Amino acid sequence: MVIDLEHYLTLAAILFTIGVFGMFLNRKNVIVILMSIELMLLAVNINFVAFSAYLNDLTGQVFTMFILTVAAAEAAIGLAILVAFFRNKGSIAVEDISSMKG
Amino acid sequence: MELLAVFLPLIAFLIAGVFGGRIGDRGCQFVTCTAVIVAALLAVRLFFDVAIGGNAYTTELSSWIVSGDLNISWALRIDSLSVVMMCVINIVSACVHVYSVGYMSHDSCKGRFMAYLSLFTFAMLMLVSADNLVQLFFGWEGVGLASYLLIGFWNHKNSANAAAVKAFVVNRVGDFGLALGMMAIFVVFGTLQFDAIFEQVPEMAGTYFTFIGQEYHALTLIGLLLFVGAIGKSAQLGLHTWLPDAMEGPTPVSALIHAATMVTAGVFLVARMSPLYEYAPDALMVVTLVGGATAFVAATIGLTQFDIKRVIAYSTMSQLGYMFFALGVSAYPAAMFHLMTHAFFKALLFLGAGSVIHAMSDEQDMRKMGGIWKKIPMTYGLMWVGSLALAGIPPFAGFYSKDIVLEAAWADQTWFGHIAFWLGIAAAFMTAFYTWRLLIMTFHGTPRASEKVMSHVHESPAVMLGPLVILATGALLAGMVFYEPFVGSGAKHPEIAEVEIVHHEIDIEVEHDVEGIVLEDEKEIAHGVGREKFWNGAIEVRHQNDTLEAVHHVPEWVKFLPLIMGLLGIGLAYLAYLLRPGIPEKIKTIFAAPYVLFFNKWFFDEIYTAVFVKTALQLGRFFWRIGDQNTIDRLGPDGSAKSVQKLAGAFSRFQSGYVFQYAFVMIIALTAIVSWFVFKSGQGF
Amino acid sequence: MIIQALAFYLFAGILTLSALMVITARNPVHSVLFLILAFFNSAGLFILLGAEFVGMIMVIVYVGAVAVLFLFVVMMLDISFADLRKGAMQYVPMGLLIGAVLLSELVLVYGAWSFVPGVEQNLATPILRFDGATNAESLGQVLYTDYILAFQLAGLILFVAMIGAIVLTLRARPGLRKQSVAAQHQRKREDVLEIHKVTPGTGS
Amino acid sequence: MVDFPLLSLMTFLPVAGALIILMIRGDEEIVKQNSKHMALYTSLFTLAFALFMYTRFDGSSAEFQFVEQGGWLKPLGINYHVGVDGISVFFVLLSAFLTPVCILSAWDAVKVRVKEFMVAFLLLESFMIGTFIALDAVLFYVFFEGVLIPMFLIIGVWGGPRRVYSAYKFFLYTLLGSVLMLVGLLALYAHTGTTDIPTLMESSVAPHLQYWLWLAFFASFAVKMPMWPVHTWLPDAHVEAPTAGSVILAGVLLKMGGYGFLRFSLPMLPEASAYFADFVFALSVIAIVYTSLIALVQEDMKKLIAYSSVAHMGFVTIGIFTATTQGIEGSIFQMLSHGLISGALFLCVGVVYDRMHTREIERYGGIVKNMPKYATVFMILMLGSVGLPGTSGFVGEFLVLLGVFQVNTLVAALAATGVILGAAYMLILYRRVVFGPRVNDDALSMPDLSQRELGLLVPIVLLVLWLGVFPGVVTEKIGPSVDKLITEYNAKLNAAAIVETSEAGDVQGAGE
Amino acid sequence: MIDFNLIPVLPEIFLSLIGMGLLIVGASQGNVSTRVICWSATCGLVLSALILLSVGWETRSVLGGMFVMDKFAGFMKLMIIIGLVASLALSVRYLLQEGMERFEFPILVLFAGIGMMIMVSSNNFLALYMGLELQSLSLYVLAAFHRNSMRSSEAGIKYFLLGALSSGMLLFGISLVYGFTGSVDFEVVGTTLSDLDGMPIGVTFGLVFILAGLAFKVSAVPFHMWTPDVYEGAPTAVTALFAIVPKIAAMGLLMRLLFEPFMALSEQWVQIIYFLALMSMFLGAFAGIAQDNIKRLLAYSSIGNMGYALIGVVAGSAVGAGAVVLYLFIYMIMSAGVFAVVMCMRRRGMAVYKISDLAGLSRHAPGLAYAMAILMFSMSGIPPAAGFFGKLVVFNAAVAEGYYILATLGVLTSVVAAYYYLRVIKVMFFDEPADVFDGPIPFARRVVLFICILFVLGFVIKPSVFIASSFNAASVLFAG
Repeated sequence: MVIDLEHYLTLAAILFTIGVFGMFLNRKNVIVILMSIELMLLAVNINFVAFSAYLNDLTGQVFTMFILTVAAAEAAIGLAILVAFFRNKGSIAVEDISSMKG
Repeated sequence: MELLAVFLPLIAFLIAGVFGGRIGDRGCQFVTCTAVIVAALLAVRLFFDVAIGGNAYTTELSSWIVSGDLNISWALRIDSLSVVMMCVINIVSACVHVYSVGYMSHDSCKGRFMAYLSLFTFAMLMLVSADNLVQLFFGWEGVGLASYLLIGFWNHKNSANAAAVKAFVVNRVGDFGLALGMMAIFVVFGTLQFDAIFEQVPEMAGTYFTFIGQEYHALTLIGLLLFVGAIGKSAQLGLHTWLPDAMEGPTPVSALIHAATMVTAGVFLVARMSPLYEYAPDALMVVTLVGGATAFVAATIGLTQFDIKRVIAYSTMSQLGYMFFALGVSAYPAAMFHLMTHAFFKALLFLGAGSVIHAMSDEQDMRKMGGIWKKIPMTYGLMWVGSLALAGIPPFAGFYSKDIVLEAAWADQTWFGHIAFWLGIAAAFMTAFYTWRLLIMTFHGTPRASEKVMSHVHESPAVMLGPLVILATGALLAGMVFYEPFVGSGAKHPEIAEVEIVHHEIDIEVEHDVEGIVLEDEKEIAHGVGREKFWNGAIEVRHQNDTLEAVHHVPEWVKFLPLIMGLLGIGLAYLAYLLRPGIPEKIKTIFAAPYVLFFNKWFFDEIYTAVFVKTALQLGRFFWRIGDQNTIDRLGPDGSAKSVQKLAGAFSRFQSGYVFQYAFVMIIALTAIVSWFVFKSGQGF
Repeated sequence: MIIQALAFYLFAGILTLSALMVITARNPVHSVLFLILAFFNSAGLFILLGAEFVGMIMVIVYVGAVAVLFLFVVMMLDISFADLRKGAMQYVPMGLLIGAVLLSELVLVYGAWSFVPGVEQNLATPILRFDGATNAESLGQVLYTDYILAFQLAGLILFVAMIGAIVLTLRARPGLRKQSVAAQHQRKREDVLEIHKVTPGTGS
Repeated sequence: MVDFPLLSLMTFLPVAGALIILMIRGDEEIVKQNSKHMALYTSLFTLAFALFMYTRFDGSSAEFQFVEQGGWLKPLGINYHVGVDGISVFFVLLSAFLTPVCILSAWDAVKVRVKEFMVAFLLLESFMIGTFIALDAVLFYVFFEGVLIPMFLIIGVWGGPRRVYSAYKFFLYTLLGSVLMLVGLLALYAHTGTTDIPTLMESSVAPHLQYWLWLAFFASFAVKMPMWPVHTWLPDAHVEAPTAGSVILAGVLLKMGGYGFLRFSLPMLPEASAYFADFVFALSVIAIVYTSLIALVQEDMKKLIAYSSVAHMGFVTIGIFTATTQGIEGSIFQMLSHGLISGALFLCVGVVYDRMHTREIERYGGIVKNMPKYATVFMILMLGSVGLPGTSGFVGEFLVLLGVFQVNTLVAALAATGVILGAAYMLILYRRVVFGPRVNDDALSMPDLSQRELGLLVPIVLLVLWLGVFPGVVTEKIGPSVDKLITEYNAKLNAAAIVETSEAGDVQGAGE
Repeated sequence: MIDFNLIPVLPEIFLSLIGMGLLIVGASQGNVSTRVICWSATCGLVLSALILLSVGWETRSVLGGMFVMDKFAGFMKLMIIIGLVASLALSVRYLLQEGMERFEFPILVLFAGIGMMIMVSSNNFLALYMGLELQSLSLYVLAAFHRNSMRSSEAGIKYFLLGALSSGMLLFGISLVYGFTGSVDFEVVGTTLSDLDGMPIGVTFGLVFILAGLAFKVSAVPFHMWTPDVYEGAPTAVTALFAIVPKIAAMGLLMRLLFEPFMALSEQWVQIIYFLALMSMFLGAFAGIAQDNIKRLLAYSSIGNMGYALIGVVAGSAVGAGAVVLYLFIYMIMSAGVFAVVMCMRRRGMAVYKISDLAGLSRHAPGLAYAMAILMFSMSGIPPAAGFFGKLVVFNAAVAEGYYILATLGVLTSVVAAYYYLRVIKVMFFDEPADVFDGPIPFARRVVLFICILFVLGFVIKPSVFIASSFNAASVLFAG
């Protein structure tokens, strides 16, 4: 029983889809949406690493590293913005983030 | 000379129109009267030069419209036809100008009135002296304009304005035909210049022309279209409704424009185009029938009217009908002859009526007149002259011309010629009847006007009567004098020949005295002038159509019938209005239906109002409210603006402000695009 | 091989399940914890693929920093999640549909994944280049050479993140007493110390 | 001929004037006065240049004259290229003539934001002249559409109560048409590789493409003309625009559509023009009858004249698409004449509007008594509008009808009914306003034309009459250009017909 | 082996040094130094522009082929720097007025600028990603910069969340491309793909995901949803920045990506871009009509404008690319001008954003009103303003390639859009005056506005300069 590239890719696809589905499922808490995005990034990382492994190329792994770095920075900023919003509004419920529309 | 004869009135108009304020009413009157009188004298001079002397010529003035093959000039065509018309116009116009000085003496806008009259005269002269159809059209519309201005001269009166507009618009309907006719001529002949057209007519006799999807004989079509113009201008049946209304204008206007000159423009047009009509027998047939019908219908209406001017107006229309059927049977000279005599006696009648109206403090209803003949004997007498001429009693001018017209109709020996003849005979009877009805109701019987009015009744001043006298002279003599040159030919009309010769010399002498012109070769003119020579090619009659030639072979009764009918009519009028005043009422009750029909002018106005005017207004409103506002705007700009607004609102609502929804949109779009490519590549599997 | 396969399925299974739990957990704290679990499992998968360094980084950076940051924020913001589920099912059918479509399409594509022919020539940094070096060593060799630009940019990005976080959240509190090293160092004896000659016995 | 860039000078002189006006500072009254004067002088200078150009214009040549060429959008091969031929020279004159008239007419009528008004008008003049002299399609488009800007402001700022609606309608409607033209223009460019009008006139376009291009150009010009059923912006725009705006709108802007047909549709797309001629005829005839009927029932003087403009423009479109000498010359003449007459008619309306502040016909009546000069002027213009021979209105209409009669008698007949209706509504208008019972005291206390108003109207009236009696001055100069246009048009049509038959022959040959 | 030639990267390096240096200054001096730092940053940008002009724009790729410098990159960078200078110049006074004078602002702007410059110079998906993220992260922070304002932080959240999502999509796409070709280098990917006969659907998927990510950055419909809210919520200075600069970088990136590595996939991406362009034009035109807030209006306007720019991309020709560059250039300048006016909309110390607040502006501030009117006419593409020429070249490119329907729909939507531009003019000129705005207008804003107006009006006189340089710049993309 050989684990093919396709297995990893399918796993990544499932993770990506779960991330997408998370957006639909959860519309109360912004943080969970953030986590959904993290799941999508995870799927991307799995893709890259899997390709890297099966291509015998290091580029994918390097890419993944940078993605991790950026994701960390993103999380930091995202949460900072969230905190700033919470201080203004007292809530981070998704439905409360709708003062601007139209 | 011809330039002066034509343009003097224009100059007078400009002076009176532009500087009217500065030179005052007197000045205007002086300028215009002088100009027109001089023009009249010049016209007579021209008459002798051209018609009698036989020197037709054309004067080029300047080029007008040049576009591609189209080359139209301002030019004066001086031939017999135009000088005859010019004489008539200028003489009658001069009379009317002078008359107006008296008639309009109480009006506040005398200068303007005189200016308009001059303008009219100029336009009419342009019309008759035109060398091409466009210039003719210029004059044609110009007289329409002058007519419009003069009918609406008392512009504070609503009825006058309405009549003016009506006159113009109805005439426009005729012009519509005329314009189309001109265009058809241009397409067929490639020119609008008379000579060039006439030259080509024989070649084009077999041409067919497609008009609005139908193929027509080209010349017939052209003839008919031109005739539509003539119908409008000459108030023939169908487009006549403006003429009676035109009596809203001051009476001199009615005399000049709506009796003597402008309304005869149609006759002139057909005569002018005679070379073409000669090759369009079907068109002539229509002309005849319309003319005959007009003569009859107008006479029937004339029987029942009470407005003095309207009676004369209908009689004008009726007489125009005569002229047309004369034209229709190719007796163009006869038509022109009648035109000329009619101009004199009808102008006379109108001016006489004006004198009556003037005397009766602007009363026009004959039911409120009566019994005034002693107070205004001069007018009364002159009216008699006019009436006799109109009724066709010898030796008055009308007798000659009407007779020849009717004879020609008979002599044509076609079914429509006969119809026209019998209609004409009937009309002649009615004409005589209503003319005497008018005379009697106006002058005789017991006065029906109020005391106050009656006390004011007075004879008109000399300045008004003078022109009347001149016109009366014409009405008396014109028939006799001009019978020979106009319509006569080698073989003479036995009864008239004698009389004619007698008076001929008198007439020429009279004319000599007036103009002081010495003519050479007097004798030749007196004796030998055939109509061919007189017309000198200005009117063309094909030999096989020459009804005037055939006139000599008509039976005797045809010659006497008109006279008899006229006398009968006069007699009946006496009977009914003077001797047995109850008769009209009885007739009215017995022939209720025809009476109502006649009295209401055959309901033309009502029908037109219902069919055209109301429809046009309703359509206009419909197009405006329903078409423009409720359809085009509602579906077009306003509608799209509204739907854009709606769409904008929808788009705007779609932007709900919820971040998860934004994410959905992105994801769904992504999925959709991906699916699209899967689907597309699926095609390739 | 079997072990590898088993390991894969184990990691993959847990990963999937925990990912599902991340999005379905009622309590955000639980979500974060499941996220951490997912990260651990993916790290396992990475190691399985021979990318040890990335796997470790995953644990260190993601679990150690990011996830903890999440947890920290979730707790700090003190969210009441009593009614968090209300009305949440509204979009689920749509989500399921979209998810299903997307997944099936992705799987369809992945089903027969193949590299482009002659892919070997395209590889920028084939692992073969670093014959015998460990994964971390190989990465180290390229990171500061081939990928120097990206590396520097990563530095800038982190810098921006730092500035951003400070800008957005740091609040200057006026009443706060802070240590000022410079001031401490500048402090001279004469400035702070005044020596009074005390006359004993006067009592002042 | 003339070496210095006369046309550019004429085009940009007003812009320079506008810039100077913008710089005027100081006391409000002084600014008003100075900007008025500045605008007037600038426009008069432009007129002087235009007249100078006219005198130097060689009427016997069909070539473009006073040509200037220079680089502009070089990388796209689009150049600054201007010049006039017989077709455009009179439109330039008309624009240059009507602008000072408008500025004078606004002298006292415009009371607020005088400076801005003058600037807008000068810009408008510049764009108008530019439109007519442009010999590059893109340049043409720039001017053609640039006109919208000042006009939008003129209607919107100085207009009547519904000015906003009207300004929008005007702007968006015309813009909608023009942008389609832009696409067509670009397609033309894509297929011929040039936007140079003289070159385009000589190149030919594939027939199937011609149809689409024609429609694209049509969209723009038809709206601008305006043709039925895209005319509804015009009555609104006219009613709401200030007098000067109406004058220029009727006088010049509407002509841009007709000019466009002559410059683009006919020479560049001859087959499509021939193909769609019947369609144009149908629309024009509908326009003539339909709008004339509507004009009959109007209660607003300006609206009535606006609708009459639509009808008159119907003649123009008919004439153009007859592709006969008479038709086209008639159209050009009709445009010029209509420019003068309807412009002056709007001035006339403006005269009484300035006194009574209403355009409702009902509120007037019998004013001939107190305003005889006005009545006279109005009368002549009204007659010109009716197309009375002797006025310029007749020549145009007559030639157009003559042209179309050669092509399609039905159209001629139907169009000629417009002449009847035209007489009806204009006479009724005149009757109700100037004649009639003297009931409205305020109308009867209006003073007659002032010196300034007379100075405005009398030259136009004289021009109308002069052109009616001696139209040769115009037709002479436009003749060669029109002839060239028609010759080339027919040549192209014939060439296309030959190609078609030979192709058909080929197909048959192949079939055998 | 590795080309460490740093000369082409000098402008970026210089800017990052400036940024860090200014941060030190700011940290030591505190927020009082904001003004100085802003102007220093502006000067730094100007200097970097000079450096950029002097480094030579001939095509070369350095740093392991990750970074490419060519005429396209050079021109786009120049535009970016100009845009940054303009938006910084506009912002200085605004920061003071709104009480958010924090020295980090110019520094974040600088870093965002570096990110954008990297984007247009990237020759590798990794560099692309890093540049993009550098820019995005800076902008996330900037959007939420007014941290005491609920709207600003809401804008930040929305922008951030959706931006992160789009990054995820982009990355997923890149991973697919990498997985198929084995490379993240543009040139390698390009040659690999162009050698293929049939295009495997996996790469198409990759393309779709990447385009989705980038479409977000250029706010093309349906990835535009963040735009109106962020424009409205972000501090006006930031909105101005958003409107003026990032789109240039994103479009530059998009063009390089599509015309170089993905040229072989043009059949596929044309369909997508076609769709995006069409939708953007429509939504931009229609939704804008319903707006009351001028910033939201401008957001929709920018969506629509990006739609027009994308038409040039669809054309897929050198002319099209040149048209896009020119379009962006003109649009940038117009936006700068418009925001200069919008920033002047203050009453009694408070910024106002309603369109109706402009009522009667032509009476009490005619200069401002005229400037705005000119800009609005230009935006709606009425000649002779510069905006027309932008549209002209774009539609020309589309028509030249036979995209008649797209061009037609494009011009039609431009008519619809003209409606709301006209509304602004209508409010200013036709409506009765509202209260006056706080005067006087700061000098920097005046200068920016003046230059913009000069450009918008003067473009017609000498357009060839700009057209030639933008076409020249874009031509490199088609050199190979």
